[in-house]
Amino acid sequence: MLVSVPVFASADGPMTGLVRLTGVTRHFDPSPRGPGRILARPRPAPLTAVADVSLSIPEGTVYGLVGESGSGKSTLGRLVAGLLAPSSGRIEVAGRDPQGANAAAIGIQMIFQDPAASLNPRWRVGDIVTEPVAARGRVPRGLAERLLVQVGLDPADRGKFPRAFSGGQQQRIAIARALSANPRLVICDEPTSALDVSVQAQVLNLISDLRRDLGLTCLFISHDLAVIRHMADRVGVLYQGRLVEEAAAGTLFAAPRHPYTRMLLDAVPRLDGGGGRAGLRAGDIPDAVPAPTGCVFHPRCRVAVARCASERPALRAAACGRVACHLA
Amino acid sequence: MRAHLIRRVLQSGLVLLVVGFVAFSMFRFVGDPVDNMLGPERTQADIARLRTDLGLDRPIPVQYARYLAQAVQGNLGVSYRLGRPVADILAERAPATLELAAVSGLLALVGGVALGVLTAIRRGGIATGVLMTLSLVGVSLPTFLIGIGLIYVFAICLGWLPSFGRGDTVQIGGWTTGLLTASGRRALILPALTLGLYQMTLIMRLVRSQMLEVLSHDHIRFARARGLPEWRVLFRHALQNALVPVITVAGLQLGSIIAFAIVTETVFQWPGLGLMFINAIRFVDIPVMAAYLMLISAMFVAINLLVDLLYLFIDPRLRPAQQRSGG
Amino acid sequence: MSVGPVLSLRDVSVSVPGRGARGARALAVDRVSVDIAAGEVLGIVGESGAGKSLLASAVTGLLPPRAGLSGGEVWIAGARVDHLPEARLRRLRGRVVGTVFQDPLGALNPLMTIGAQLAETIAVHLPLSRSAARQRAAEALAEVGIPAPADRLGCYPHELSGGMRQRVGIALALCAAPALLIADEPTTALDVSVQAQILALLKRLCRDRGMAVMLITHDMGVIAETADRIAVLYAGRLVETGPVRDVLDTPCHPYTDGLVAAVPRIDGRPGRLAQIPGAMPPPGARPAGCAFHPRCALARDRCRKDPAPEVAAAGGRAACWFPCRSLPARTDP
Amino acid sequence: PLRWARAGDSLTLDPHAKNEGPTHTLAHQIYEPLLIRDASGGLEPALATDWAPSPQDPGVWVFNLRQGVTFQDGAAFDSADVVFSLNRARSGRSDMKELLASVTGLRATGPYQVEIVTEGPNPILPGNLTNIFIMDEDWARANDAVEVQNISAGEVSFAATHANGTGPYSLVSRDPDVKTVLTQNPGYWGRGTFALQVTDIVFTPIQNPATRVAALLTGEVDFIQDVPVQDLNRVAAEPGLELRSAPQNRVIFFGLNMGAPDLQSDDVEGVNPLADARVRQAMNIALNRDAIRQVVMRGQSRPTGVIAPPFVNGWTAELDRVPATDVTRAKALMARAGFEDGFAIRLDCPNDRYVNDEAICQAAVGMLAQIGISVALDAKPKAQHFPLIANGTTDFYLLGWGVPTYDSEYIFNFLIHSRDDMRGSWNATGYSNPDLDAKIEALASETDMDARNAAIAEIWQVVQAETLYLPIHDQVLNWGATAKLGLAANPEDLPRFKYATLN
Amino acid sequence: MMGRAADGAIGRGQSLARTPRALLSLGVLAGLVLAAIGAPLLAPHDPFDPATLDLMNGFTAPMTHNPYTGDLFWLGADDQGRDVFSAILFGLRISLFVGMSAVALAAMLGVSLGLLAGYLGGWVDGLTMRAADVQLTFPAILVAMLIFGVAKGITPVAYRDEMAIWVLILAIGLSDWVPFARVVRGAAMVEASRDYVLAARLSGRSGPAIMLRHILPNVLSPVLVIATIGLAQAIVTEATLSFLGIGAPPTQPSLGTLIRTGQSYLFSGEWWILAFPAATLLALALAVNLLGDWLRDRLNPVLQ
Ligand SMILES: Nc1ncnc2c1ncn2[C@@H]1O[C@H](COP(=O)(O)OP(=O)(O)OP(=O)(O)O)[C@@H](O)[C@H]1O
Ligand SMILES: Nc1ncnc2c1ncn2[C@@H]1O[C@H](COP(=O)(O)OP(=O)(O)OP(=O)(O)O)[C@@H](O)[C@H]1O
Ligand SMILES: [Mg+2]
Ligand SMILES: [Mg+2]
Repeated sequence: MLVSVPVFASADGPMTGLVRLTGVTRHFDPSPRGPGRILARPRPAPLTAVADVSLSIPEGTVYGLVGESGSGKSTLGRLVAGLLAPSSGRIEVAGRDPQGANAAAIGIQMIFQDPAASLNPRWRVGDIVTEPVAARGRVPRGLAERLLVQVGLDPADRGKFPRAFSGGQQQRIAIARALSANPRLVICDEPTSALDVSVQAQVLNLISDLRRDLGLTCLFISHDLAVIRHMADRVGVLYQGRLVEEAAAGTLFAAPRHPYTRMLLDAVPRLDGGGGRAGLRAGDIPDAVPAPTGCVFHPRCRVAVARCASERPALRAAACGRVACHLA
Repeated sequence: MRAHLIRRVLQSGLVLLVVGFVAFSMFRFVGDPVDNMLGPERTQADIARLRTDLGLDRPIPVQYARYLAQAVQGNLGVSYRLGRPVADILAERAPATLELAAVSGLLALVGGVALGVLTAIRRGGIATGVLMTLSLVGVSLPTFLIGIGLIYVFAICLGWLPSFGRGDTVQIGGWTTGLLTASGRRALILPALTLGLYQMTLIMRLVRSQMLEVLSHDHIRFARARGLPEWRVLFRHALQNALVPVITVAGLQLGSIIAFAIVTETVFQWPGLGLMFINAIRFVDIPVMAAYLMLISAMFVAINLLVDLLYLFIDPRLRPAQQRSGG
Repeated sequence: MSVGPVLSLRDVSVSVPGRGARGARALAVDRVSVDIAAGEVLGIVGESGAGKSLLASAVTGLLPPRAGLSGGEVWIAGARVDHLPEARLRRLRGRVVGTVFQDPLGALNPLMTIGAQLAETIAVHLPLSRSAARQRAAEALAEVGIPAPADRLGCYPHELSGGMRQRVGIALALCAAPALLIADEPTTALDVSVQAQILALLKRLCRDRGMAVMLITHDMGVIAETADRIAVLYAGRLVETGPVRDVLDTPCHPYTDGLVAAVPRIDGRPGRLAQIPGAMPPPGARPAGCAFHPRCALARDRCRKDPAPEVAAAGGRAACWFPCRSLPARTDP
Repeated sequence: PLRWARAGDSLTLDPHAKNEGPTHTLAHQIYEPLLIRDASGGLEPALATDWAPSPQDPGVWVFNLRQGVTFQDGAAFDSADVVFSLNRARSGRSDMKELLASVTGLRATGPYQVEIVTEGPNPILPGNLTNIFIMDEDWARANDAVEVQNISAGEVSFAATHANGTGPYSLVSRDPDVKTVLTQNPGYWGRGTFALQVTDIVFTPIQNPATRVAALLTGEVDFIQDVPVQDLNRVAAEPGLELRSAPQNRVIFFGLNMGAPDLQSDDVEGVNPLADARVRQAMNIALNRDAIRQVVMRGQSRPTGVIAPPFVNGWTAELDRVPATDVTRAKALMARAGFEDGFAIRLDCPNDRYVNDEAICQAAVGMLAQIGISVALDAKPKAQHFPLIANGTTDFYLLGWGVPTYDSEYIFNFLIHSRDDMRGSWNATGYSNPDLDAKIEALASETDMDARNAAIAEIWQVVQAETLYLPIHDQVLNWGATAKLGLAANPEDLPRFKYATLN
Repeated sequence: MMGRAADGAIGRGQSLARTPRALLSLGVLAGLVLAAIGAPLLAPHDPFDPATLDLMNGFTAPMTHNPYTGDLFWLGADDQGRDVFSAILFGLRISLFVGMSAVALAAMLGVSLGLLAGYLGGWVDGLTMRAADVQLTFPAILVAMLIFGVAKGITPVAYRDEMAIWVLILAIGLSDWVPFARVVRGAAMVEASRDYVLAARLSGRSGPAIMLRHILPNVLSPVLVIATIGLAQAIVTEATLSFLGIGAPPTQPSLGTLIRTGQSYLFSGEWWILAFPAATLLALALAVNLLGDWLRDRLNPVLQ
């Protein structure tokens, strides 16, 4: 397969990213655990969660990643954070491989979807928010309080357990923890999808403010296009582990090039009632099996032609971004 | 699939080998069989001769290898105490233990499931409280005490049931069964009760907690919301799901029923494997001990394998997908 | 079927165990009254914990173990059902009121094929033979847009994709042709593209069958796309209700207003999002007066003391002392 | 049928393959020896009607055999069978061969007369024959049972699973460790002589004492051979049940390792406290044998001062006198020996061999504690206990000794003689007295009974003076039976059901 | 499921004070433990000092005077003339000590292995679980019997008596680690997949630190339940081993040894030798089990 020469048409110029991914692929062994193993076919084909993704995130920008459930967003986030090793390809954050102890040294932090699960229920809030510092040495006095204030919580809360907080507050605690590491890169994996709209607005505003004030680089993952639209400078669309389109946020939402992106945008329900049309081929069921050949999206694509079933489109440069479609 | 089954069996075989070796080497510490095999009028020369005859002068791994080589040919050695091939003794004794284990296992399973369901759906009732407490009494008393107590009450005081043995047995092929005669069935009651009671309470408690858990699941709510009758919700939907984890535990329990038979058989003079094992320990009858442990391990491994397969049968989620849906 | 509303809730309250002292109970749903007419979709929105699910369960009396209906009346098709014995209620469930749950995998029995689950439900409600029930099951699947339905009957739930499972859930709820469908967050677990299909399906069924639908969600967009009328729940109270367009375009209650403003827009309105400070209080910890007052920029002393009155608002009603005032500024205080 | 239970089962039906009590007990119902012992230990004719040393040669015993006896399969019994059986019992694999070690030849001198040639005169030979059973030569040859079953090699021979004796009962079925059924032999020669009222016998081994007693109490068995002493009263009190008691030919005693330079299990370095005779004496008089009899044995024992039961030739009332318990004197003896503060030692004890063996040891622990000896008790199954004695790796141990030959020589050979290849194999005391050894060895060929008895008495004097062992008691044997069963207990613990009456 | 983080938890279940059964069992347990601790002060006799025993007191019935010695025993005297009440107090001490130490050993072993297996996965997990399989093939009493035999064989003869208790602890402890390991492994696997563990890794925490400081505290509640139930079981196992003749030495009897001795007097009328120790064992095991039950219910959110 031919990977077209990536052209990064961002304002920061080509190939200068804090985060750089080149041909990153990650497989998982999908054979069932437990007794099911006995009956499993000898060697099931490995599941490819992320396939041949190349991208670059310039310092100080927010890169939004959208895609449906199971498209590999979280896996990609974990790869960048060094929590998973790529099966092939290269990942560099600040010029280093983020694997192992490096992640902490570089200053990579993550904010997770389920705030309750991302806080150790048996630790006090003060200890939680200062953990990245404590892991390296002594915690300066008053650090916990300062961090809590920074995310809009009461410094007196440092002695409480996470259970005592609402979801939005818990997410603020998680953000405070990320801040205590003086991070260069924050990976937000659906930070608000477990929250209510009113609380989501609070958290999104907080993240925007901190990003602006601290100059953070952000990989922002969400399946909610509106949130991505609100947060990201540049957006990548993931479909079955592959990057099918990438462009600056304004461009992507105004003029989506890939049929999948268009379908997603059409399907989003809108307050004015103008959305909610699932642009699918009639009678078709989503969650298609991976296409064995050709374009991964062709079984669901309204505009697919014969070529789409046989030839995999390369990700090629298009106006203000890249797109992987024969027809775009 | 075949390859995996084979691998699984090989793994089990490895487990057996390790078990066998551990057992075999441990027995050397229990005592020296030669001392018990010769009468008081023996000499040092007799001892040395017997030792060589039995191969006891070789290193343990060599002895074990020899033992294994013969074991695969169905020759498990010869009992030092009874002077008969161990394989024959096992074949003779196994029916008694297996019948006892099967009946108590069945008792434990049926009783445990029934009481577990009852206490789960009658949560908070008086009968439930009494049953739950009684079940704790069951696990708080050592088996031998329960056995002796049962003998005292039902055999001596009331005179209803026999206090020992298997009663009359009938030979069917190579299998002696006590299930076909009235006295055999009567003789089975107390030992089976003694042996099954503990497992029954365990299963009952497990079923209860599983039932309670499953009853709180969404699909039960949905079943009710569809207007299914309550009995159907309880027994078809809830119980079926509650029983899935019970299978593992029941499998493990069946293994330990066979092991606990040692105590029960001692108390009731039940002529099975456990009694044989205890006698073998007293006499340092290494071939019998080794064979018994291997047999127990083999049964256990087989039960485990069976449980795994049963899981596949019961829980479709564990089966490899035949046809993954899609469009 | 009578001409009146299919479902009518009158001052329905649901109590749950409070957090504090023993025996104290708190109202998680507090005197809520709504009607749904045949062929109408009523959308119920509100934050997590607002009492949406409890309200829905109260309709068929399937409240969770420690929650209980503590007041009000439930009328279905002109008959009062809230005090019926369990056996009578059971005949209602599935037959008159169908229910769809949020988590399509968790709501199906993992050990039974979907065909068996459909068949048993049909057999309970309709006098059909085994084969006829099976036949009917396949039809039910076809109706919700599952291709090759007869082949799917032998599938186990885990073998289906999320969207398919939710279709099966809907088929199960509809197989006895109920007059009312209660859909508790039927699409929250699904992707947008699938969500759009399911919502379209619900709308179609509602239209074709003249069925009344109670659609519960926390997503304003879903309501905007699907519902005819909207009811906004806050802390167990109905704060605003009315035709969906009216309410969304000109919200009267400050809470509705805040909710609408806090939603990020896909058509791009860069800058900060409007946000409602604080969080919704749990039952039992609800403040006196209007429950929303601690988060409300318009709150006055009166709001802190006295419960908000219900007033007529754009096409519907709102419970507020100061309805339809525009808020000073939609940013943080 | 008469349902009979005891703790252990017979190990084989081959009458010469195992020299062991329960094995012989079953064999005695089916097979017969030339002569048997009566209730007082005297010899009684069985298949031999009379016997005497040959007038011509003191090294030859002449046995006249009973006529008109048939085996259970109908074959006639004659001298050829006796010669065959005794030769079989002497053969290499036989477990009985030591008893016939002095025999050098056998001849049939008539159809009903046999001569046994011994290596020099052997006055006690008849006493060794009471458990040597007679088989039918033709039956054995026809069934490939000429050779004794090689039990340790795991051989199962025809004779091990089938039986054909001249005895009162013949084998119906046998399931080892489970059940053995016997029925009366219609052609038995003793018809008319013996009661023979028990027509069928079902024998079941029941190990657990509580279960065994329960079986008797519930009437599931009619006769049990070993009633736990604590249940004697219960059995006696039960209507329809009776106890049958007899003094047993078995003495229980402690052994002391006096020979080792230092003991492993004590707490004094470099010295063996047991080497000091005063310590041994102190221990001897610290034991309260009466209390043991009364509490531990519930009266079912006969305290003794010598390690020989009264049945044994050489036993005297003088030797038997029980040393009086005297803690004060014992303490004084300890002090004189330099152990006024006592010492610590381990006591090895079996827990499944003798009546209340472990309890006896426990009682001794308490009594020795009174004179400052702190005893750590290590009780274990006999299979682990006896090797300690056989290997001499115990310092202080409990042992019981039965004397099948009813003669002191047997005791001396095993328990007193220095440990060597031939003798002293159960002497774990480390005692070695070459003079005494010579005297013991001489007993074997002493034909003059008086001189022999004198020598025995002399040896006993030395043994008693040394306090080699601490004798406790002779066991009393208790059988429990339905009152209907008329059968007296005998010191051999050997019920012979042909004597039994039923009413 | 996508349940948005619901505010606050639902009721935390009944507290101890609200469940009389749990309260009662706690009281019984506390009483028994105190009695065991205070045994040297409470017991009228020292049953472990053979010098104070008078064999003639053997089989004295409860609350009667022995005809020979005139001594009176509240709960009677056993076959050795030992005061049953004192023997129970001291036996309780040994039973509790053996049970608690065995459970502590099993828990330590099982928790460490389970933690390693659950967190590290891979071959560590495979090996541990195979070991657990092998262990399960030998049911507890068999393991205990084997270990007991081996330990007796390899400990120097002179130390056997002191060793007996430790061997017992070792035997029961080693045969009981599997449930701990399994539960901890499962819980650790769940916890290890939680995001807070990822966050800790990103904070630069090392593996051992994550296991000990993050995962361990979160898997301890089921361990507590297993430990309580395991304690009851260990006490009963000890009694069973004693019945089979391989328990605590008769000169330093545990409850199990007392019951073993006593059961031979069931038919002979000296019921007190069996009945009182058995009742004590029952009370102890029942109290512990009831407490374990309550703990399980309380720690299980489903049953709330
Ligand atoms: N540890 C793992 N082992 C096996 N498969 C995995 C693992 N993690 C992820 N996968 C699989 O990889 C694919 C991508 O998963 P991933 O979690 O990255 O998706 P996602 O886009 O984040 O989805 P969601 O929106 O549901 O969070 C899925 O099919 C998932 O099942
Ligand atoms: N069985 C119960 N016992 C105690 N409190 C309960 C129970 N069920 C619900 N509650 C409480 O009642 C309130 C309303 O719950 P409900 O489930 O109706 O909310 P919801 O609006 O459906 O929220 P979500 O959007 O999260 O589903 C919540 O605060 C919840 O904690
Ligand atoms: Mg994800
Ligand atoms: Mg809800």
